Amino acid sequence: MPVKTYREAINEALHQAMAEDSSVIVLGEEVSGGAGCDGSRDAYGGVMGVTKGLLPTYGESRVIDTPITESAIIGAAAGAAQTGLRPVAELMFMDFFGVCFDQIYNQAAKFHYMFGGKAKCPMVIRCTTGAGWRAGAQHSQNLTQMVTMVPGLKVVCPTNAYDAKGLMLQAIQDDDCVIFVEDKILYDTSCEVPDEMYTVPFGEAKYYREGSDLTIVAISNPMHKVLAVADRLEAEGITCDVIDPRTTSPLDEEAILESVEMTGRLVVVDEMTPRCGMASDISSIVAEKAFGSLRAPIKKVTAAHSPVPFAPNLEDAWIPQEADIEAAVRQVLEYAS
Amino acid sequence: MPVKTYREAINEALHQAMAEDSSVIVLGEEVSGGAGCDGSRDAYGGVMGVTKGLLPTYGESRVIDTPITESAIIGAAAGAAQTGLRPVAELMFMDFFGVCFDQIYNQAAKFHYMFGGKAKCPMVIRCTTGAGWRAGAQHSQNLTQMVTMVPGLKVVCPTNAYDAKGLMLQAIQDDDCVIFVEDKILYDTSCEVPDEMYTVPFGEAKYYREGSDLTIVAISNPMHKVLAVADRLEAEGITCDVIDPRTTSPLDEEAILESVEMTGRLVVVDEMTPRCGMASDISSIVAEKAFGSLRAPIKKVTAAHSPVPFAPNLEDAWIPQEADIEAAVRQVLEYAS
Amino acid sequence: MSIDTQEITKPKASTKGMSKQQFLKAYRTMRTIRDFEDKISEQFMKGNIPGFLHLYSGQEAVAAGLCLLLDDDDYVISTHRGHGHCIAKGGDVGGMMKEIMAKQGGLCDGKGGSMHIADFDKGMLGANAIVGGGPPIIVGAALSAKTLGTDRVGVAFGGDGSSNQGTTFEAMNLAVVLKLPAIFLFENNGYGEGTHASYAVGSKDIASRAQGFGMPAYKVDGTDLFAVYELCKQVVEHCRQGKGPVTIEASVPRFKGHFEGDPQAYRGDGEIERLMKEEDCLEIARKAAVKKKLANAKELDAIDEEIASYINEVTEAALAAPAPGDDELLTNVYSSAY
Amino acid sequence: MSIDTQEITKPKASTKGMSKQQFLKAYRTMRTIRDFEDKISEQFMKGNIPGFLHLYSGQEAVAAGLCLLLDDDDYVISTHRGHGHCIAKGGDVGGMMKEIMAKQGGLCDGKGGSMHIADFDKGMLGANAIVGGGPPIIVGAALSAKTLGTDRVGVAFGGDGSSNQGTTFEAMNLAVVLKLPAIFLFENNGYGEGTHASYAVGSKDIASRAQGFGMPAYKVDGTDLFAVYELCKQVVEHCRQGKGPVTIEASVPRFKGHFEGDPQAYRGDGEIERLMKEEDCLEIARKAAVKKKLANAKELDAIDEEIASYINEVTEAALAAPAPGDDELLTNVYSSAY
Ligand SMILES: Cc1ncc(C[n+]2csc(CCOP(=O)(O)OP(=O)(O)O)c2C)c(N)n1
Ligand SMILES: Cc1ncc(C[n+]2csc(CCOP(=O)(O)OP(=O)(O)O)c2C)c(N)n1
Ligand SMILES: [Mg+2]
Ligand SMILES: [Mg+2]
Repeated sequence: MPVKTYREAINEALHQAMAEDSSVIVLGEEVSGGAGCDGSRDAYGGVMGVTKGLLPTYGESRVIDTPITESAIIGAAAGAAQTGLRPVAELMFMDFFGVCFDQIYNQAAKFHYMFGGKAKCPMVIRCTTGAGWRAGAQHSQNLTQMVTMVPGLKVVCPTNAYDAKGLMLQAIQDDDCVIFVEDKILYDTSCEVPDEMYTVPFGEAKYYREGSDLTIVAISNPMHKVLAVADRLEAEGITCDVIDPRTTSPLDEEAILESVEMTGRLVVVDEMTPRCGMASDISSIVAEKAFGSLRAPIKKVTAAHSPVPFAPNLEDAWIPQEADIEAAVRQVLEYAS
Repeated sequence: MPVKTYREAINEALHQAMAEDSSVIVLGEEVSGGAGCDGSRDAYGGVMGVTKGLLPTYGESRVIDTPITESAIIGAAAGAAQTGLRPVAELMFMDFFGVCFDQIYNQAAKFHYMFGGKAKCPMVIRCTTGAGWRAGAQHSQNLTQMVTMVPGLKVVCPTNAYDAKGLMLQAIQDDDCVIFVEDKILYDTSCEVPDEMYTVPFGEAKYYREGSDLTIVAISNPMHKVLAVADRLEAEGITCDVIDPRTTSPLDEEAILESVEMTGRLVVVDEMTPRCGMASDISSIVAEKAFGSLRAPIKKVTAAHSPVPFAPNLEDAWIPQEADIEAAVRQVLEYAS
Repeated sequence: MSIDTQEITKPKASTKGMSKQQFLKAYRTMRTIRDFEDKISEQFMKGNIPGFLHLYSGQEAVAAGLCLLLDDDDYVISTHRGHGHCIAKGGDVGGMMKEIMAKQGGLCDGKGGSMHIADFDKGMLGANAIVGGGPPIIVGAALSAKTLGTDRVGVAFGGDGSSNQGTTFEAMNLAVVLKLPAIFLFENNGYGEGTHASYAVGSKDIASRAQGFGMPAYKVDGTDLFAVYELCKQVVEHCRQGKGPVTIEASVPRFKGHFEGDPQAYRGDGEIERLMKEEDCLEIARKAAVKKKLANAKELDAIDEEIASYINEVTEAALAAPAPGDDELLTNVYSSAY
Repeated sequence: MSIDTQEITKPKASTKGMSKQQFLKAYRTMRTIRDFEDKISEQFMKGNIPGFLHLYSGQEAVAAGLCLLLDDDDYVISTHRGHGHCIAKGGDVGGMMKEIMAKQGGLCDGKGGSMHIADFDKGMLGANAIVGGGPPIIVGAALSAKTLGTDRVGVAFGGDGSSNQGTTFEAMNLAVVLKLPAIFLFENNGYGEGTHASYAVGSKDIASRAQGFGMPAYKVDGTDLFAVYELCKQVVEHCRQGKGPVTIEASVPRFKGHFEGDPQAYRGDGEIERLMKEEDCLEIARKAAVKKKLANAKELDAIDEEIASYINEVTEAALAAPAPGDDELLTNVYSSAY
């Protein structure tokens, strides 16, 4: 099977969805790039290169470069979604929720319910997340929890190229507003990705590893650090269930609960700040629904309670690292219940 | 001691702070009301009447009516806070975070850290929350979690008039950006409130009741339903620690952990949607730090995972009610560990 | 059509250009709106309507005049003050009444209420309780029209207050950039809650500010049905021809409080009485039509009576209808599997 | 000062009105900025600077010309492209270099970096990585000035791209409504990343759109230090006198990519070479000054040399400085007890 990067996988999904369904459009800042300029069009194909090649293929009426105007971008996507299109809007960085959040959580998320099921809002908001680029406090945040908490939204955070393609195709054919969170750090990672179209269903967790001593749940890029830790532990004879929910809303509670019921121990890892994050959310679900099986405290491994600092050493300290994950895991394993 | 309503208590705090410190200003939509009109000024004194009388006393340079322009209101408050004033900005409904959230979580919250401690942002954002007014999906939300998660912000949610005054005076003299969440349902509730100025410190929970069988933590208005339930249970000989954190950031973890260490059982109640809310947050802290004391699952009692519906019967079903709280409490008490 | 500031037009009332049939349709719409608002005001006082009501009384000519030119598959989006827009766009009046009373059969199944009244079958994309929430969305509807190659137009109704919101400005610029068939129709009723437009709108007026964005903008006397219609005819045509967005600023009186129950201390002495006497679009339209022999008083009286009883009927039906089932709380949170 | 569209002024370059001392100060500023940017570009290539760099090269005359008229206690707020504004406002260049290299002694203790460069002692309220983030904040600084009765002014620097953001529009309207001493200075370098202003700005230009908001607005050739200075003199005075906000649109070239490393495929053939040849504000200023005998080439060469070695010095110092202590991660999250 061909090996593709996470970037290529998403790009391919967009290409295929646009080829198959003429109601799919892409809009956002620099989604092609070069609008109004003397040089080439499709100059960027998205600042991360994810939408590259769409403009030449599908033209300006379906690949729409916009001014810097996030509220209008998301609002326009929501309005277009209600009136016959399937827009895929790009928000260059998830950090920019703040300049368009009303259109996300008060509008797109609520149309279907608020209007008694008469409105549909089949749209995707692609956005990037992830620290480690030394991009500072306003370009590095993972705010997945801010959308996961919103009823009416679905939230997808793929951790590998295969899932990225399948989840994107699912997102585009889904009839709700889907927030598609791309971890910048993963764009150049690759794995086997079929050329054909396929979907990965929402709400179905993926087991990266199976084991019996501990359950580790991780969201987005930190998953790869978890895997490194889990593999080291395996060498010591400690085996873990390593679970990637893949979508935080809907969340595959069942997979997590079943695993904890067996292992009795849970560590949850994300790259969000610690208060009211995904780690809190998942931990609290388990503390309510699988309490009887728990044999140790539920450990959360998250970023620090601070804005993302610029200096590399500070940013690295801010980000949950393998050592933090390993320490948490050992603490949980060593807990004498 | 004089009895005052929650509304009056906050109004009095604003009056006293403005009288004492000429750098305190108030700004927002209709904070006086009647700007540019032929009729009376101070026509509203805030749509909830909380800022009534400030304009006549302190004049237009310190009580500033604005257009409908939330990003500019919050941004202006943040800029004023950096340059010598102590603004108290009003956001009519917390639901409106979406049209100004960047200025809250990316700007005001981050200045101090991002600029290496050289910027200060002593400002208060007053906003209202709470369902039950049949105000629909965009005017009823409790989004306390959305700000609690943001490092750099402090978040205050008083449940009675006494606390409201003391916390407001603390908020105004605090050097950080404080989100002051007023529960609409509480404006007409009253209790004894001293005439003098006093502060209630942040991060110190209040025990509404003391008991030994169970700990109940509640945020904002649901506290009053918890008290009704706790009092009914007491008649049956079941006693509870009922804890009001009063500020969700900073959170008085210690008070909660200490109580759970004693009671071994916890129910957390809020009026937010269930994912990544305050109930999740507090539950997860306890599941991590007081696990050894826990003798039963931690139950969360929250609103439903849906937008707030308009119809009274549906809204009442959406809101966590006494019956829901009581059921959760009994389940936790009956759990055989 | 010009974009020079000097030529913001204020067409004079004249019945020419409107057929009798059109006039009667518009008059019927206006009367329906007025009666509807009066009735829900009364029912609100009786405690039969939960929540908040923002009434459209006094502004009827704007919705009625514009919507004469729209088809069911054109789009409008509205504000918290949305009943008039919904009725004018052909919304189901009985379903509206039930919705506002939170009853089964309501247009939004009782989940929306007055502030979210909508009728998607009629291209009415909903009242919106966030000031400035609508304009970005209508830009999307206009984008659909352009992308799908239809000649539909999208209209964002907004108030003077909403004209100051950043989302509104962004929508205007994006509509210009993408040359979309979008109409920004600002009904300037003088007030955003209790703040006057002369205070909150920093520019000379709403139209000239919109014009600065690079689109044609017009002012019109919104109490004059004929003037509104005449202007909108040009404007809608302009949009259907793919010539890009247009702004209209219509001056109207607000007969009621910002919300039902508003004490309105900010109003001038006798202001409301004067407005109701001098600026009642229904009276103005009726007089002009009768004078120009577009209709006679009897016909209009008959319409008035017919509508009065129609509104009574839908009110009785709504009062009699049951509340939504308690089990509907969690239906329709998502459109597809969750 | 007029708000008629026709009178948007484009003052002609002329050295009159600027003293020799002022010119030398401005020249020194411009040269410092240019050398600073060149140096960090070089250091970035060497891997000595983490993160993203947006360089101000080519736009120096704007910051230098305006800031000649500002005192330390006036306020400016900047964008992601903030080095030039910080230097012109008197920011500590050594502290900037350390900040950008994420070192101890950096102006933001290494927590901000290039995109958040700030010097509060000099009234520089920070670069801001959210496009449109700054204007609402500067309105607050201007509000402080008005409320506290000082004659300070607040300047929001912004790009052509930022002029389309809703927050920017809101700030402009609020400044007009409250009649605040705020200057919205848009540096139109033709590009927002790789999108041309002629595409993204729907209106005729940025200035006329601002004018529609009800404030005076001017266009100026931003490659001409003297023109910038002359216009800003009037504008700053206008603000100090309490006459309300003003917008300036300064046209400038962008010599570099949007960010360092930008392949710039969207640029026209030979465009950058032409811009660097024809629109270099440093060359233009030098030529005009020498011609009008405001300074001689030798003096300017001396400044150039002095600054080159100054920039080398601060670079060496920054390279040698240690990273922030690992224990600083959680300091300064809050200003007061938490
Ligand atoms: C974002 C936001 N800010 C504030 C409000 C509160 N609010 C509701 S209506 C209104 C006034 C709107 O004025 P205008 O646009 O003139 O409409 P009108 O009420 O006159 O029809 C305000 C401030 C809101 N609903 N949404
Ligand atoms: C809200 C927001 N949207 C998008 C971006 C990404 N971005 C950073 S700079 C930039 C272009 C800004 O253009 P302009 O305002 O002209 O400034 P210039 O780069 O030309 O100085 C964009 C789109 C951002 N940082 N913030
Ligand atoms: Mg109005
Ligand atoms: Mg630019």
